[in-house]
Amino acid sequence: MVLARDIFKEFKEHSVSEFFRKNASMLGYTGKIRSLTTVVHEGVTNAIDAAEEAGTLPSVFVAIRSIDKDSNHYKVVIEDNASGIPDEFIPRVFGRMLAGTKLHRNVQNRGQQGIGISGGVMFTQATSGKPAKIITSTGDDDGISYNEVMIDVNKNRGKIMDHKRLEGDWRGTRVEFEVKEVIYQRSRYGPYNYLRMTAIANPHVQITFEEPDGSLTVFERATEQIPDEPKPIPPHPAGMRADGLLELSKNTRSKSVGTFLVNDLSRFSRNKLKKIENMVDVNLDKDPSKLTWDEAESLVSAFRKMDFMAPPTKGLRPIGEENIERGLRQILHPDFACAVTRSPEVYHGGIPFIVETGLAYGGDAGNRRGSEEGGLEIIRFANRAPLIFNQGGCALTSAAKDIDWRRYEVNTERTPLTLFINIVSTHVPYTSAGKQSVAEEPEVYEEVRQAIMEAARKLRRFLRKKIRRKERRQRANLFEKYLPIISQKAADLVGENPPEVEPLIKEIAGVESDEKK
Amino acid sequence: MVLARDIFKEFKEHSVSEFFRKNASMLGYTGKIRSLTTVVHEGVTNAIDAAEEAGTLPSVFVAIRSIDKDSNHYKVVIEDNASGIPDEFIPRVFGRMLAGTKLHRNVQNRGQQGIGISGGVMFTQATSGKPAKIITSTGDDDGISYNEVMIDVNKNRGKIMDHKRLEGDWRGTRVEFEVKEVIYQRSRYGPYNYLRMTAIANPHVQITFEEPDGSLTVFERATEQIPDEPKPIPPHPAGMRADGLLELSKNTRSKSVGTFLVNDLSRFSRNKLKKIENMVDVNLDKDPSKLTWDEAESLVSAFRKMDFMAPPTKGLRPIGEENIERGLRQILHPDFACAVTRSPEVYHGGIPFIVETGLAYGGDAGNRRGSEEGGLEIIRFANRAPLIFNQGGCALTSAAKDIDWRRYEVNTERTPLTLFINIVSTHVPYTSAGKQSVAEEPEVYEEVRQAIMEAARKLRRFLRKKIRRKERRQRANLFEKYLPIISQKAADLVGENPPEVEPLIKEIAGVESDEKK
Amino acid sequence: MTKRNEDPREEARGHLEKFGSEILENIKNTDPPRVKVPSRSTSNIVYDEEERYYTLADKKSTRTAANMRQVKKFAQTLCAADFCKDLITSGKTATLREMYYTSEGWPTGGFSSQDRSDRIVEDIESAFGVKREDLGLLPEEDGASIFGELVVEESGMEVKATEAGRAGYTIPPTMGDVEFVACGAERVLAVETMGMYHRLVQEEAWDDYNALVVALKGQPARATRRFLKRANEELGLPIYLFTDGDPFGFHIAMVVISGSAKLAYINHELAIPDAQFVGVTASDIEDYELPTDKLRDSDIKRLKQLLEDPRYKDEFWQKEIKKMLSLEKKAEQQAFSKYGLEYVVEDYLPKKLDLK
Amino acid sequence: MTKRNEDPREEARGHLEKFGSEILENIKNTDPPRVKVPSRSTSNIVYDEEERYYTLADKKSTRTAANMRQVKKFAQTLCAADFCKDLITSGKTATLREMYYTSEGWPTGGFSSQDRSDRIVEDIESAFGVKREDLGLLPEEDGASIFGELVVEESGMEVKATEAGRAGYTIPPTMGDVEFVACGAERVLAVETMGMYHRLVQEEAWDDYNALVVALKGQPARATRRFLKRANEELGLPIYLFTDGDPFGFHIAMVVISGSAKLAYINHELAIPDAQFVGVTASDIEDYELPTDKLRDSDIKRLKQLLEDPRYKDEFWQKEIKKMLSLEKKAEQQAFSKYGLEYVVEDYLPKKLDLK
Repeated sequence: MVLARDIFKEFKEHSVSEFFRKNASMLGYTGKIRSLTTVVHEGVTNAIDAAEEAGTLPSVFVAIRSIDKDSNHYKVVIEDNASGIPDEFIPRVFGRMLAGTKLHRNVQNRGQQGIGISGGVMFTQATSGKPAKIITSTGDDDGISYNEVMIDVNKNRGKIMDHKRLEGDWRGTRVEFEVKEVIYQRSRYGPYNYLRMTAIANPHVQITFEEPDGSLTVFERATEQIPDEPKPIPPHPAGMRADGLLELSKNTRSKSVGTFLVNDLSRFSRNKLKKIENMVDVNLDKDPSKLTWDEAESLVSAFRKMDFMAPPTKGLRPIGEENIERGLRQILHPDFACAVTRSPEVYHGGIPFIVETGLAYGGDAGNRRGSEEGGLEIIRFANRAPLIFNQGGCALTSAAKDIDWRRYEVNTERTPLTLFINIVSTHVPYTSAGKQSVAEEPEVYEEVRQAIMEAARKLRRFLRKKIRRKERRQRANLFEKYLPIISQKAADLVGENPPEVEPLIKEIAGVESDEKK
Repeated sequence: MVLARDIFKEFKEHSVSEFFRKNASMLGYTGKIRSLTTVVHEGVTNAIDAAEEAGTLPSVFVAIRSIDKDSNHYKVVIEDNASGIPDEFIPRVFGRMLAGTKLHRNVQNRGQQGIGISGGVMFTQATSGKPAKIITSTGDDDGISYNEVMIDVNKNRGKIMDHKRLEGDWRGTRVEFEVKEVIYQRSRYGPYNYLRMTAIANPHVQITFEEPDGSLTVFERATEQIPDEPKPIPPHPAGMRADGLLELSKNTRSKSVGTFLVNDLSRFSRNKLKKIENMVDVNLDKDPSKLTWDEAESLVSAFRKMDFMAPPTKGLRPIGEENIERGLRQILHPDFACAVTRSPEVYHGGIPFIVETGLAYGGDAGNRRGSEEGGLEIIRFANRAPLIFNQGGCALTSAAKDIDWRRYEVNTERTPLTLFINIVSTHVPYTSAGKQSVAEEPEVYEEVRQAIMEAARKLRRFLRKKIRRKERRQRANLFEKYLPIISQKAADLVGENPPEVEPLIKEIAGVESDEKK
Repeated sequence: MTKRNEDPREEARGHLEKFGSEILENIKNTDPPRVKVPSRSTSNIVYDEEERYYTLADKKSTRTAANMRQVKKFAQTLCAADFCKDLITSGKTATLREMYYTSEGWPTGGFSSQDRSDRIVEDIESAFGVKREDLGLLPEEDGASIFGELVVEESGMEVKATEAGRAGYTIPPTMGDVEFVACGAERVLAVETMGMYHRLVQEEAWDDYNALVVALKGQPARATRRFLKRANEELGLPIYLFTDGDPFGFHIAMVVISGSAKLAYINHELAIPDAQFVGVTASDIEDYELPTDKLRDSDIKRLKQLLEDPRYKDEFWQKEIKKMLSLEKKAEQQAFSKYGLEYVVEDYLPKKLDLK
Repeated sequence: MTKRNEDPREEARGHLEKFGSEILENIKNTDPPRVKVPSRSTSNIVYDEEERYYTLADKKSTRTAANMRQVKKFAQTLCAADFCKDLITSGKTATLREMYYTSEGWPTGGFSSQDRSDRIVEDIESAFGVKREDLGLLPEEDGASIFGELVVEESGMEVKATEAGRAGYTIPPTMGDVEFVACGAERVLAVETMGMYHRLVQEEAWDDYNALVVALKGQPARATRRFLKRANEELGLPIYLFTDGDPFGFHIAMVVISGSAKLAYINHELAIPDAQFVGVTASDIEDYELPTDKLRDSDIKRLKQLLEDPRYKDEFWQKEIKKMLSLEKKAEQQAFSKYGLEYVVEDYLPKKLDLK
């Protein structure tokens, strides 16, 4: 028999970096094509978020350069025109997981979990053994900071392997990852399609892309308007859970439970406060930090019996119908484009979200892969960032597939149609840390369905109008062709000469009797 | 324009507990049925591992008690007979993620990532607001330790909310989780099936299960033999990557690269050392901690050109053919059972694994759900722990489905057959932290296929023998019945009386002519 | 021997000419040409409890040449009418398939599929209450074979049904032109399969039973149904139907008796409400311990539909269908061969026909 | 008019009795009863270049009552042989289906499906070189309809094919018992569809062409093939085959000409290597601009198989099949109606038959 003290000699604690190093696939580093796209994704996401936070129109340069083709060895460069990063934060931004400016705030960002860019650094050192190069300048007089960064996995800390100051007058950040065990391909899953999709969903961003063969593609911006900066949103009472409320109450600056509810929750008016007073046996004057679990539970169950306004949109940053249309037109040159931005809704835990959809018909839209002629292409986004992998298990996909497209004059096998779906939220319910697929929360699924149907109805109006125009042209021809035959054959039946039919043609082609069976 | 210093004022670091609290679904807490099964799973896994580490035959008691049926409020109790836990480790074991006795060792355990049981505590406090109760004793004279534990999510630390010493002479640990937002069901996805599967794969474990309606089920052990304790295994050179080798070289006690390779890698003999000397431009006498990335890369690429013995099994703990058969017989009472334990193999990164399969035919085996009569049931395990969810995306399932079962006399819709698959490894390649589905590593997929086919061939022998036995019995009857008819009808054709046919029957039933077409 | 009234083909030609002159009238008045066609949609098909067959109710739809979606079809209808008039005038016939191909040469252009040209024919049939056979349009297939004491005249030629060979006299698609000359039989026994037909001919059952033996060859052709109808009306013979004991066999018999929904517009020319079913029943399966097949899922589904069908509402059918469902078995008419080839002729049928 | 040799049914009875006495001999000598049956498996079916039809090669398999898997079948074979002997003796016939049901009363018990009882019949046919018709076993279906100057005698009754009604004389399943009495025609024109048959009868083409017009009704029945074979051999008439221009039509013609692989054991009684194909060809589709349908995938697959088939090896077929594949179109024989109903009779066929 082995005793506890012997067993627990082995007890050890571990860092989150160590965890993700062993479970790199959870971050999207799985497969040679996908790993490369993941590196690009993390860099570009950070770049756009940073530029927006800095209030500049994002211009992003991405290059993938082949170092040694046989050994699948590439250099990935991503450069932004954002605020730059102060030296002291470099090891933490690039070398520490679960660290960032975002996780603690209830704000919508593309990045969300403070893992992404450090994951890129980790993948770099794990495959090529090289540090990531970080060249950054905040635009002040100190010039440009050149750094080589690695992660000390055991400690979850960044290590600066080299640091120099360079001359120059520039603001922004450039990262260079030297990676191995990846493959560059221009497939649906490769960086090219990733950037094309990013350009559609971010019409204010300019992306310049250099491929390994040296060819340069510029995805021009379609608008000069920077999206409004997202604001933190207090949680919404609907669907809130007791533990969430308690967690909030511990950190509030409010002095009483009553003011806490009004100040720290969305859409909780003084009016509601009066109502809830009679519904629960909780002293609303007490110090919120003294709130007990049972009190929190009774407050939450009272919330469920009340009606609240939809959560405020100020923290959410939808692309907007106009800009989605612009993005679709700029990149796909369709015959028709439309977009829908729905009102905000809440899913489980009081988390607000907005669903946006767009449809592009004709032009370069539709499923263009292989020899197929057309068909429905679904492009998915979360907070404007493309979702490329795990299409199968995603609520956005399943909502799109469950639509009866025939009702909207669409043949999913043939119609050249691209369906754009973007979910906007302070906390997108991903199914895994790979962030490629949205969980099937019932409220989310339903909103996506509604948003698709709304856009599809607009498309249907266009398609029907198109059909009607064609019909009017055919109409006159029809009567001119067939009425003389009718006249001739009726005369043949009787054995007479056919009468003059012109007056009848005039009569009918003017006022079509629309008698139905 | 916003300046960097303003942006980075917001920079913060976060705990891993906070991360998983926001992403509970990544740990399997998703859906009311699955969440309950996940709690039971984490508790039972810990219990069995603990008993085995302590060298005692595991006896696990599991109870699910309804506290308030309407509000889906249950208490889950899991009690083991293991070594108990010293007081000072309680907050760390139950209140801290990525901590445990396992993660750092290259050892096969059911649990693996040091997250599971703390996840149970977090789920408890998030749904009911209650601490988890931990009653434990190491069996020494101090009596029994009673603790109420919660997690301080922001710090990833356990907090002892209450602590008492109780009288008593007992060794073991009992945990009590009071959870809400779950449902108890006796479905394929519920705790009952989970425990039944656990009993099959762990014939040395006795499980006593009390359901909410008070009924008690005992899954008796089928063997008194505790599996050998797993040993740490050095990594295997095949498929090793440069970063893994470097990581090892930093922590070795060996003085030279040469001795490091021999001591710290599996199956790396002196002989191999001589071979590699001529293959690489690396000074094998240098201090291993001075090894450069390029040197590590050239060593690794040399490994790939060499042949190594399969990795040692001593660290892996397969159930073994005999015990799998016992488990299947004990729980399913089949007409036939067989099992296969394959030799160890290596997948990407030098990680050794073993695949085991078993087949049970007849009795309670087969897919018994609904009105169907039989058909193939697939039960999946990883290191003996049942995999219940995400059946679809799992390499074990797809390997089983890709078999052409008809070749083995099996009709997957009708034959009453249960297929048991267990993958044993120091590091099972799960597709997500939910640990319910094995990734499609090519080497793993192929081994599973081979293992299933090997077991299926045994089954086929049985089924064919069964058919042959039946045939022999029918043989004699046949000739006795039909030869007189032949005689009679031949006589009718000619118009004679039929001749005596007995001599011919004797002749033929003795020496069957097996003439073929 | 009742004589038939005036030549149906001349009558049909009259209808077509009237149609033509109405349309000429419309055109001269600058009115959109139109024609009323009884609706053949399910909702307009009703079971007439009094007549005991399916018939069309009163709903009619108006087809007009002023409707964009109908003008081409309207022109095609006139072309088809003129084509039929030419057939009648020249005394010729054509198959529906031939008309479909001929339409390639029409000024409207051809039809995209034969379905469509067939539907135009149905429109003309139901609008003017004429049969396609009288328009000169014939199905491809011949009708049934007949053996027994019957003499007919067709195209000026007399044919004796006992002297046309062992395979019997074959009902031509042009049944409308056939005249009954003489009949020595007292009843008609129509059987589902050719096998049973040859058995009855071979055993000379036609003579023993004093019957015309008719082979329906599965679901009977329109010409066969017209023959049975006319034998019943003009010759006054009772009709007996001997089919397999399965839902398909029941259906074959019932279509002869009460008509099909699909041909509701013409059932008054086809249905024989007094025809009698003497086919294999579920009770027979039990009483004779017949070799059976298991009911398939589709059989079970079909039988359950029959239970709800107004044509099967009487006690006999309800009892037999329910019994078959509970037996879960069906049997063919040839199953009586279990007791020898002659059994069906010498024992079973005489009992069913009350000859014993 | 050539007279046929001795009664084939008596000959068949002789074979069966010999079979019985051989087995009795075996039993008396305590030898396992056995019988040799030519193998009908694909590997034993060969195309006889000289005879120009499919025939069986020399491989035979021995069925023995000493083999556990064969003894029941062996007993059933004897029951079937005895059943056939009784049919011949009593001058009766039965269908294969009737035999299947009759077997329920045999001491061996019945067959699990009719396939199996049919296969026993094929065994007896090929083992002793007799046709099933001569064993008293008949297919259910009647043969083709015939119109033209032909007089036959069956069961002591004379039948004129021009006086059996417009639908013509129907070839009975018992073709073996039919004797040709007189024939005024110079050729046989066999057509695939009933529609074309009626067209030719209506336009009196049988008279113009001096031909017997025969409706094959799709893939012809065995009785029809026997009729054509005997018309060719006994009456010395050339046979012309007019089918649709599609792989199925080609196949119908070729089975008449060279026999099918499935019936290789009996093709010497059925195949007519000199019969001539005058059906719709790919060249006709082009030359006459016929209305067509697109080839389906299954058509294309079938045509490619025909290209490899030894029966289609000559230049004519290779050219036409390849042309059809490149056109990707097929056409029916009725497609000539595009030019009016009479066109096929007045223009197309006379050219093909060299009558013009």
